Amino acid sequence: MSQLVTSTSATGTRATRVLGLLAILVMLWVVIGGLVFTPQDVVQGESVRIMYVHVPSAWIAYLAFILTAVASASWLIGKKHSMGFDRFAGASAEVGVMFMAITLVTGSLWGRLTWGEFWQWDPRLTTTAFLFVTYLGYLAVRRLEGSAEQRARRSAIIALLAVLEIPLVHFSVVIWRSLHQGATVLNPSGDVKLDDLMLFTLFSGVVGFTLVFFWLVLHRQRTMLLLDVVNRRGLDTAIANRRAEGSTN
Amino acid sequence: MSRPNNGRVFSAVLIKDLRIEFRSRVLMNQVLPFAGLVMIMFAFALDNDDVLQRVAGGLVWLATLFSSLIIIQRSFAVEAADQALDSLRVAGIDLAGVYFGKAIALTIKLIVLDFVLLVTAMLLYRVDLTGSGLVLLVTCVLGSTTGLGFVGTLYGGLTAGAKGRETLLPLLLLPVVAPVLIAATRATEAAFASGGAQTSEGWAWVGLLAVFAAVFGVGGSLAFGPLIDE
Amino acid sequence: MKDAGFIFGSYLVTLGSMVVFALVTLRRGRKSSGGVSDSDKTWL
Amino acid sequence: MVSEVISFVDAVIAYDNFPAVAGATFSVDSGEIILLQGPNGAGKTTLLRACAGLLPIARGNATVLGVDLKSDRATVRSQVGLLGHSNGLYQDLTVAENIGFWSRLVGAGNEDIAQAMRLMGLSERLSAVKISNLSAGQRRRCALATLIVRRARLWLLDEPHAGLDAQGRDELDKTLRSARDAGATVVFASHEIDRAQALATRRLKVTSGVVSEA
Repeated sequence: MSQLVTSTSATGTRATRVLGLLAILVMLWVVIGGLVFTPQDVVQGESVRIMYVHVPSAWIAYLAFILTAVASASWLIGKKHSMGFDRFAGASAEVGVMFMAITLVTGSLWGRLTWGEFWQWDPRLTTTAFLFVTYLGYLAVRRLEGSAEQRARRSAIIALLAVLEIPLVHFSVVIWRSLHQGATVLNPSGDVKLDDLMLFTLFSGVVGFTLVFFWLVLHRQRTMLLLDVVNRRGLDTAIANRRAEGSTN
Repeated sequence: MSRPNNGRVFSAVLIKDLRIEFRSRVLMNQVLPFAGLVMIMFAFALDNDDVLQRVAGGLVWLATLFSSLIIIQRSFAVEAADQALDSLRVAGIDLAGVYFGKAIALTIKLIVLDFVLLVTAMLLYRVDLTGSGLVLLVTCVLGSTTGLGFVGTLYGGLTAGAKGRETLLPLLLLPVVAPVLIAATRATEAAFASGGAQTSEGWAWVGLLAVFAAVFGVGGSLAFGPLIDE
Repeated sequence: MKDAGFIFGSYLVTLGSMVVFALVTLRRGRKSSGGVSDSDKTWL
Repeated sequence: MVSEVISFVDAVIAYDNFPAVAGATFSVDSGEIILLQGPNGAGKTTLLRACAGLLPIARGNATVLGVDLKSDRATVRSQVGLLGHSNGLYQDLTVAENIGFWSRLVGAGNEDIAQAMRLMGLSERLSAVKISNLSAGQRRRCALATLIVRRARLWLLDEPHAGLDAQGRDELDKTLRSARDAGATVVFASHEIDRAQALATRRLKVTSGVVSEA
């Protein structure tokens, strides 16, 4: 076997393996703690257990989109337009969209148990749904054809426009509901009394999901870099071929 | 060669776009009938005079959004057909001027569209309009069509010539214009006094429309050039 | 446990998506890393 | 005044992973009329679009009118006129309106419009006809007229003779020569070998993405 095969994980390093191991351990605790050790809630009953995965995934999704915006702005402002920022923005948005999907699914399962309905036109839920669709659009823009720089510029601008859009959507949805529906707004975590163990589990969830997030983004970003390099190599070969063709004619 | 200035580019593009519409009459002969048809279909689907009266505002703005998608596509199909957009890019002219020219042309078309839709709603859905309601309604139409014109031109330019633009444009545009749909609907309901709404309630929503138009007017003029650039 | 389906379901969805995303990413990375020399892998 | 209008050194221009121009090293001086010669798919169109600042340079170096194409394509664009395979005209507008649109964009006057139309042999009668009702050759002339009102310093023409009748070709050649006399530089691709060679002051051969002196 040649040297190329020696590294078992192409995008992995010792650091990511440690990170991954830590993530698995923490997640194990979150699952066991969330499903077994923690007590049920006085008001919500067993359904409070969904909180331990729902709340962290929402939190991480928002973190992901903030990081996408920061990386996009860095790409635009930076004189060198470093493609690393672009790859990070893309990787973070992809992972963020996944966490947002998890948030929506677990949230509606929890809602079915608590409210008796999968969906409520609550401002927070509605904004979250819009955020999800907006970043699906962002990912679609990343897939548009064009040069690498063009793709980076377009998607960076779309990411920053999303930052303009989200507060406007949220604000309008908030007053849309408050003017007409009065106080039917349900606060998803408002009436929960968390004891120490429950708080600790929720906190571990946030930590564990953050570890998972960074592990995924690191690997995704490196995969993108590998693909860029492969493409660049492909271009080099193509240039050499075409030059040879052009000189012999 | 003199460096072209903004105002000249703006007026040239605005006049050009309106003239093309005047010649081809796509809005007149295709979009307006489509929008009117949608209003009639709503009546079939809901089949209840009281409900129609109550939701008339929402239906008008829903029909506006869907029709605006067609108008926006058309506005950039004209540029892409003979690759005039390439000529505009090469010309090195100020693209913010192009942006405002196309946006205002789009706004004017949307105003015509909304005028027809609102009149249709008043006739078909039997809504009433008071004097103060009319003032509110006109302001609301101006605010929301300006906002839609800005956002539509921005995302229309991005998707012009792209693969799958027919589906990409709605995916990008509809979430962004949700505030316009909400605010314009509420303001129109206030103007129509649907469900006992007060005219005064509508003005707060018009404020939101103005903020939206201002934000995307500024953001769009900065973003449009880099977005359509190759 | 009451409502076990919903609760286990939400854990399954969460962990499942993470694992699938991780596996797909690792596989894509491994597939394209064959033609890339270690000097281009800035993280090594 | 830059005497070297175009300078390419080992420049590569690629679409995704296809190097349409794989290696271009050449320079063009002010006042030249350059003919790009080569078979279809050799990279002539790509080269012209890159010179107009429409395409990024993937490898190597390229300057046009003294401006680096890698860092500042926007400045290049304001000083060149590109006529591609498409004419860039609005089908629903008349000849006069299309030319008028461009003259308004760049701040040219009515005399400029009249002169451009006269130079391209577009009669008064034609000026009020919609582009969609014109023949291919007439559209071509109209497109060239829009370039004339823009008073570009560098003219990049892709198959300008295509679709023109004999008279139109003569007029085009005359226009290009007078543009050159007025200080413009012309780079064009053409399959009208005899006519093009008579017009050109120098030729460049483009073969499979490689540009060399003919």
